[in-house]
Amino acid sequence: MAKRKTWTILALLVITSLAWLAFVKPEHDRQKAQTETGIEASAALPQYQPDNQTEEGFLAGLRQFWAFTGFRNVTSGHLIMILVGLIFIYLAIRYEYEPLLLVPIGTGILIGNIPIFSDGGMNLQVGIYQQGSVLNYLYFGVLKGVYPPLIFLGIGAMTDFSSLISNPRLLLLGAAAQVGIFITFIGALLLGFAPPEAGAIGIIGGADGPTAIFISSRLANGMNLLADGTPVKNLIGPIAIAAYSYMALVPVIQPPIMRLLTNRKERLIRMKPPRAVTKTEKILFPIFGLLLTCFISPSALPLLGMLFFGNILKESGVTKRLAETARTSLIDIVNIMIGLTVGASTQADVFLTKESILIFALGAAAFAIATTAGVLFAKTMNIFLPEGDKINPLIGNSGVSAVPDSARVSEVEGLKADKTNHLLMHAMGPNVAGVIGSAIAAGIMLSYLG
Amino acid sequence: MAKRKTWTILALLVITSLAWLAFVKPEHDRQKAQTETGIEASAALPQYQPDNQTEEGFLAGLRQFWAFTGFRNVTSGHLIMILVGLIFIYLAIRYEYEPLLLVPIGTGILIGNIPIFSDGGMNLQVGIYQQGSVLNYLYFGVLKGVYPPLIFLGIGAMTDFSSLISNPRLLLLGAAAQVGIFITFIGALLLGFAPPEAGAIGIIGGADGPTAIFISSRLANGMNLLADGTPVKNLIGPIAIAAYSYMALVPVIQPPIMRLLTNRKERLIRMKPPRAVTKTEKILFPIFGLLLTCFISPSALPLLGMLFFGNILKESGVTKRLAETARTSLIDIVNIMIGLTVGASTQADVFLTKESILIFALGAAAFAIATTAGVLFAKTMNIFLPEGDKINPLIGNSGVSAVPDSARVSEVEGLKADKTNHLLMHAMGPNVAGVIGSAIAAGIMLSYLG
Amino acid sequence: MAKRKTWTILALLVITSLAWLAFVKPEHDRQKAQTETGIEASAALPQYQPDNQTEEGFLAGLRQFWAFTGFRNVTSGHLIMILVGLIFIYLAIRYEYEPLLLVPIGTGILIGNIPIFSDGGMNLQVGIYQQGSVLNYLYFGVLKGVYPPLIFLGIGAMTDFSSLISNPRLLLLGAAAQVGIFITFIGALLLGFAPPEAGAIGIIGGADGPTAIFISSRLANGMNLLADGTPVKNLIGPIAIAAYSYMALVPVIQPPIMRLLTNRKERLIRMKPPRAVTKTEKILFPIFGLLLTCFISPSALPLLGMLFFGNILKESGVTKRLAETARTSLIDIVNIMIGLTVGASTQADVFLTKESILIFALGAAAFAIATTAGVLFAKTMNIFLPEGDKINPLIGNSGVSAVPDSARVSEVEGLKADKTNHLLMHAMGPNVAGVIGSAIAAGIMLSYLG
Amino acid sequence: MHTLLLAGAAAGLDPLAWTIVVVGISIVFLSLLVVYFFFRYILTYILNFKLKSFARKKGIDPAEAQTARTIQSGEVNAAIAMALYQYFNELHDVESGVITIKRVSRNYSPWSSKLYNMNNL
Amino acid sequence: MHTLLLAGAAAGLDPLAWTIVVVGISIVFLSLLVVYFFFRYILTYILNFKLKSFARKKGIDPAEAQTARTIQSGEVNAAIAMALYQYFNELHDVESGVITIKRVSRNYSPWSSKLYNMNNL
Amino acid sequence: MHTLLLAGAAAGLDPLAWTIVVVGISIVFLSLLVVYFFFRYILTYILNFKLKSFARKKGIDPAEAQTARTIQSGEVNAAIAMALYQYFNELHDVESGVITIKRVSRNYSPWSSKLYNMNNL
Ligand code: NA
Ligand code: NA
Ligand code: NA
Repeated sequence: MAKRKTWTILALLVITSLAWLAFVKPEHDRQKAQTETGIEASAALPQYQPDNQTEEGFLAGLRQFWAFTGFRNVTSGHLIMILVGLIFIYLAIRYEYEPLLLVPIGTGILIGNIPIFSDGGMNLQVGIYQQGSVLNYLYFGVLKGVYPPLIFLGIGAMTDFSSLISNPRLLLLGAAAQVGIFITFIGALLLGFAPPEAGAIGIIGGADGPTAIFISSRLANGMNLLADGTPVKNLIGPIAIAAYSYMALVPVIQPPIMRLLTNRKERLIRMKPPRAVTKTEKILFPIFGLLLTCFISPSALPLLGMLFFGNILKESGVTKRLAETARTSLIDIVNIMIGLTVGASTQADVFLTKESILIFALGAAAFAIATTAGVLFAKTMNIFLPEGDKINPLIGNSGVSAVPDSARVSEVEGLKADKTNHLLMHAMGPNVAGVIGSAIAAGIMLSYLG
Repeated sequence: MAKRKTWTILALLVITSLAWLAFVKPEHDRQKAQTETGIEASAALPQYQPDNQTEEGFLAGLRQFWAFTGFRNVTSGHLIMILVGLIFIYLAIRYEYEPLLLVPIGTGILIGNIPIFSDGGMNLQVGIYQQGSVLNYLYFGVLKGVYPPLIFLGIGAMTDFSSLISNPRLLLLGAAAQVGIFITFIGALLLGFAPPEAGAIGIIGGADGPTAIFISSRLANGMNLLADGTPVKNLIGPIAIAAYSYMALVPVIQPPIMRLLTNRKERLIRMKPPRAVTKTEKILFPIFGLLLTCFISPSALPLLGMLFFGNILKESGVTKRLAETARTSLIDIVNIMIGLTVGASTQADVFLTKESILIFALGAAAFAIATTAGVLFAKTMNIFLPEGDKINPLIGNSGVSAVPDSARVSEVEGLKADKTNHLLMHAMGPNVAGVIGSAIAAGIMLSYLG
Repeated sequence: MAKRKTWTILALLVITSLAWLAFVKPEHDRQKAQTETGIEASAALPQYQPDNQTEEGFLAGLRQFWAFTGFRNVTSGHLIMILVGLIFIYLAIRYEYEPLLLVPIGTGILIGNIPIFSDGGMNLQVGIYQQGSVLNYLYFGVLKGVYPPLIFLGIGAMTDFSSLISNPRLLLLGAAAQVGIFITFIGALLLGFAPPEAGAIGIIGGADGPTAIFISSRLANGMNLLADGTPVKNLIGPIAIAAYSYMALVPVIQPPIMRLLTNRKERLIRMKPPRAVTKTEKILFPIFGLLLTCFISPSALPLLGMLFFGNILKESGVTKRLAETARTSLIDIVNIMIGLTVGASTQADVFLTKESILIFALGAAAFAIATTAGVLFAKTMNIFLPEGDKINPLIGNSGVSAVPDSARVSEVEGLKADKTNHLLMHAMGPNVAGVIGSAIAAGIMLSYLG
Repeated sequence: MHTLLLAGAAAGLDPLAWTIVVVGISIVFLSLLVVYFFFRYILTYILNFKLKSFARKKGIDPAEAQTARTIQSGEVNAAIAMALYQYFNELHDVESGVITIKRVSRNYSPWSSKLYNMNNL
Repeated sequence: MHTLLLAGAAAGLDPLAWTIVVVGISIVFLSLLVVYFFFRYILTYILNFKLKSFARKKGIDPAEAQTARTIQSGEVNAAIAMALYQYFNELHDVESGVITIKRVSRNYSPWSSKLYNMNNL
Repeated sequence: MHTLLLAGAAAGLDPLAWTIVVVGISIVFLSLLVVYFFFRYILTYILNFKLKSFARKKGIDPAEAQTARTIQSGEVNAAIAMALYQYFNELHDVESGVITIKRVSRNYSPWSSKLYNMNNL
């Protein structure tokens, strides 16, 4: 069954890629050629010409209407992206892969790839990149990095840091998995991306959608200038889509790596049950977590400040209604908006580029490296830990964050080895530590490349 | 009882109109005269003069304060509008006519017609048209057409398309009722409105508040320029108020028309119970509805895209919390804002104009025509339908949308003819089809006149 | 126990003040000196110099990173403010003093005082005063006065005016307590504040956080110009913090004053139980309250309009879902935002000034005067009231608003004198009247000084 | 603009500062007095009038009809007791800052009935 | 821009105004007709095909397999009854404007099971 | 601005790219190590100290007072069991993405009592 699912997904990915190569590339080149030869070239196409008033009445009106329909303006790029959107929705509903994200993003892709008449730069105020359109207003929150901190507020208000407090050494697993970020950064540089772009791409390895969006809105937003005066590329769309795609595919990507890197004995390790955590500790954790991490990496303040703020609202016990709203209405509204606009930002003509392909390849590598680093670091820690207090390396993968999917993977893999060995609670520790870790890494990228 | 209600409402309308003619017209003319003769004319009135420092102390202070009170700045226009606001609130509470809209709009009218000191163009940052005021910030969402799509998102998340899926031919009734839009468009042109203004006015016949606001914010917003360089008028306020007024009065307007156009035999037609609809169909409907309708009319994307997006959230079954938030907190917040600001935008000096009267007249006609078209089209369809599968023409009126009030009217009228013949479920089909239909019509208006 | 609490708080305040004098003042002076001598002076400090490329590799990178950490940029001012933030959070959790406000504000203070690298005016888009940062976007709602009216909307939707309707003379106690506003205004003028600043400071005496923020965003926002061309100071932060601090300390500040001004006989007065209030009266109160108060003071419209709008939503009975959203999700979201940003606006370098100290002193006086005025006015009214219909002066303090804490103080003090004499319901009258009263006073300030 | 009036205030104290104080306090009292009178006398008068005309229609002696002023009900006392109970027992209402007098008994009201409205169209 | 086409419309009535009307009405009908045909024929065809292939796998005679078109269920009638009941009794659903056919019986569905998904990785 | 340092990076690989990697990884570890030490040693020390002084006041031998480190409770195991149970049974908590250890037994706490606070003013 599991195998069949994996095959289904791989098949879908292969079909998409082939379709792309077959249709999109040539179409894209053709469009590019047109752009270069100027507006005259496109005048050869059958299209709406407002000045042509020779035809009269109903037929002219119908022709004008036709010029505005999607059928007249569609390209194979649009169709490919619509197919991608449908696949996202299918994966979300059929396999429940991160449905809260993939359904809005998938629908957003459909909405963003309805072909719109824009000959001669005409602005119908419909598309996400057209000034004055509703989608453009909602996209503001992505472009200016306003949505991600609000999502972190909600995540803070729903996260229980108990397992970290009771066993703080699990924090280090959350650190180890961030190695994926930095190695991907090097990889992106080697593939020719400019440093700020490479930094943003690296954060895909952090397996945190909001962090990835936040960093790319700061570093690779199409507006900043490089040292030589050329602007960075706008990679928010591809980076976000890559991050969420792989987060959704965590149950497909991680298990083989985990099995490869561990032997049966390691998979059977039982961890000590976590100790009880007092209410005071739960209140002090976000307060001092905020102060300590933000003093070290102030650039991570928008993310970590909000994360711990949300957690203070939750744990203080006197602001229940604020925490409740932060983790329900507020995060839901922002989720809807961010999913829709990130999805819609994949408009075929700006999304189907060589860069997007490279980013997807780098993203896959980043996830694999991060998982590997987490598992290997757990094994390394075991060398120094006393017998009876060892860490089951199957929770190492959880350090990438992708809350709570990667912790679920730990649980499932643990149960495969021993049906009575529940790793979920232990995996929650590195899981939330991974969120903190990648926010710190993001802060470092910002302070060097921002 | 029903009669008494009808009379009450007519009486209120007549009183309002008379009061207007008696008080507002002359007042308005006087003001206009003043404006034309310049600021000197108004200097003759008793008013606050900051330069006059001869008086001293308490009395001067009191005089200054008096200059700012509403009592000093009130005109008969303000009083008329306050009366209108009170009538709205009364109708909403007493007869529960669209209370979720009429209460906010009514209160908004009160708030928008508190007389504010604005001699010499002074900006106290209080009124909705004064830059920097809170109302002005909130009005942004109306002016830029941001609120209506968000409302459609919520409506999508609460709409069940089952009756359309089980009996898709009812879609055509939703199309027929849109005839009202186009005939009203011609009417408005004949009455001298500029084409974009006429297009926006026509949409009142669509019986969809958010659609009407969206289109008028795009076509008749006071900022676009006509071919001859003159700006279009800002008709958002009158159009929105007319649309919502008549939507509230659907239970008063539609029944007489329905009874006039049908005979007893037709009113007794029993329709086949709808078939069961599978979960898959309910998921596929919004997805393909989105693609099909938006490919035909991409300008309707902001409305239809959001409507179907909300419905996907509802029907996917894996994003329940997002759908829940979209149809509760999110739509409620937007409802409060849109009602308040649309109401407040009826500030007497910009609202009480000849145009507003004409728009109200056209709106009434639009509703009547749309209802007529829906009922007659149902009768026409019956000619071609086999015995035993006919449509009860009493659900034709529901094609105008005004969800769910017009479907309720169908139910009530059906029960009058036959106490056991429930038409509600059948009427829901054309009802939601009417929403789609008027959004498509709106898209057509935009692509021709935008 | 009560005493111990009082002492704890006083001790905390004294420690803070001493720490300030010891550390902050000199630090502040040093910084100021630096600023005056220019950028050269600061060049003497060990810091990140982007041009210095002589060092290579890891060490240089580490040095650069260090330049960005909070440890490198911290000043004693930051530490003091972090201590203040921690005290706020402690008071909120330990004593439940206005936790819904003090927890967000306290955390906001922590977030606003994470030291950020800003040498040479560099903008990392992190701090609340740095353009483009998330906090800066959220702060917009404070700066433009958008949040306070939304909070009033929610308050309106949760307030029951029954006790005012059943006993409208309690309205006058709400008026009396506003004397504190005007006397504080004089005090602030005497201490050298410019008139608009003094007006904003006076409103602290109104004991209404949102009103205080709204007025200071209009009068003392750092942007308006005085008659002599100098800009007013930006006092939003100190005024808001002072207002909320003292509102939280109402249970500490008011009781001694109340006991001082009343004798045992007065404290034992039993008030007549309030009469039943009809649904109609409850609907008419907000409608006519809105019209009457806003005609008198239209500048109070953004606050009072929204307050009564919320109440109409609540009392109309046909818009329950709107009222529910207004008093839950909507007000919670705004509460989170306003608390966070007002807290963060206390960045040490702009907050720790002589003005802040003076504002805190004036605020304490304002609260004391307002409480005194309320109690004394109740005693004055008793002179004219017939036996058996007298007012227990222990509810006079509730006129300052600080809903519902000051009403609770009335209840508690009343119970101390007579264990069976519940004053809570009676105290609710002046309590909500105080909200209206201070909004009117705010409107007056705006119309004279705006 | 009119801050001009207070230009010298920072130094001594412009008489207009005092004006603001006197006018301000007066207006606050005046406003709330107006609201007081409106609800205490005008509204009560109107509502009583309606009550009486209603009584007259029903053939009841208007003098016997309770005036709005004097309606006293056990309900309210129950409501207060309820409020206090909730207050000291920290039910959700208090925690969430909602301040209400709950009517303990909920009566049928034609206003709350959509059915009523629909069937009589 | 193309309002140019209607420049003279305010005076008489430009023929293009009529064009908008005719094209507009046609397109609205056309759009909804397309949706109609899609759901009435194409989608039903696909779903029937799936049903039949499913039946074939299970060894059932495809001819006997119910087609999507004709599935009729007591459930739906129950749902309508329920909806009407709620409507006339003003349960929360109606008040809040949610218009739903509630399936009265909720069956187990593999789609709603995360466990299913997780255990078979 | 300091992207200057990496100006040539696109071509070969500037040594500073490696610096970012090395410094970056170090700092991430360092930060989480600092948090680890703070909560593992400093906070535990403080909380133990408070526990002991509390024990001393009550006349209990501080040595016997449980240190914060070693408190073990059945509650937590119950909580884990509960969490797993919920997880595999898909209660609302899991669906909504809330990840919590629920304390199965809720004890009275003076912190949660407003009454406590009010009566002792
Ligand atoms: Na991570
Ligand atoms: Na419609
Ligand atoms: Na007050």
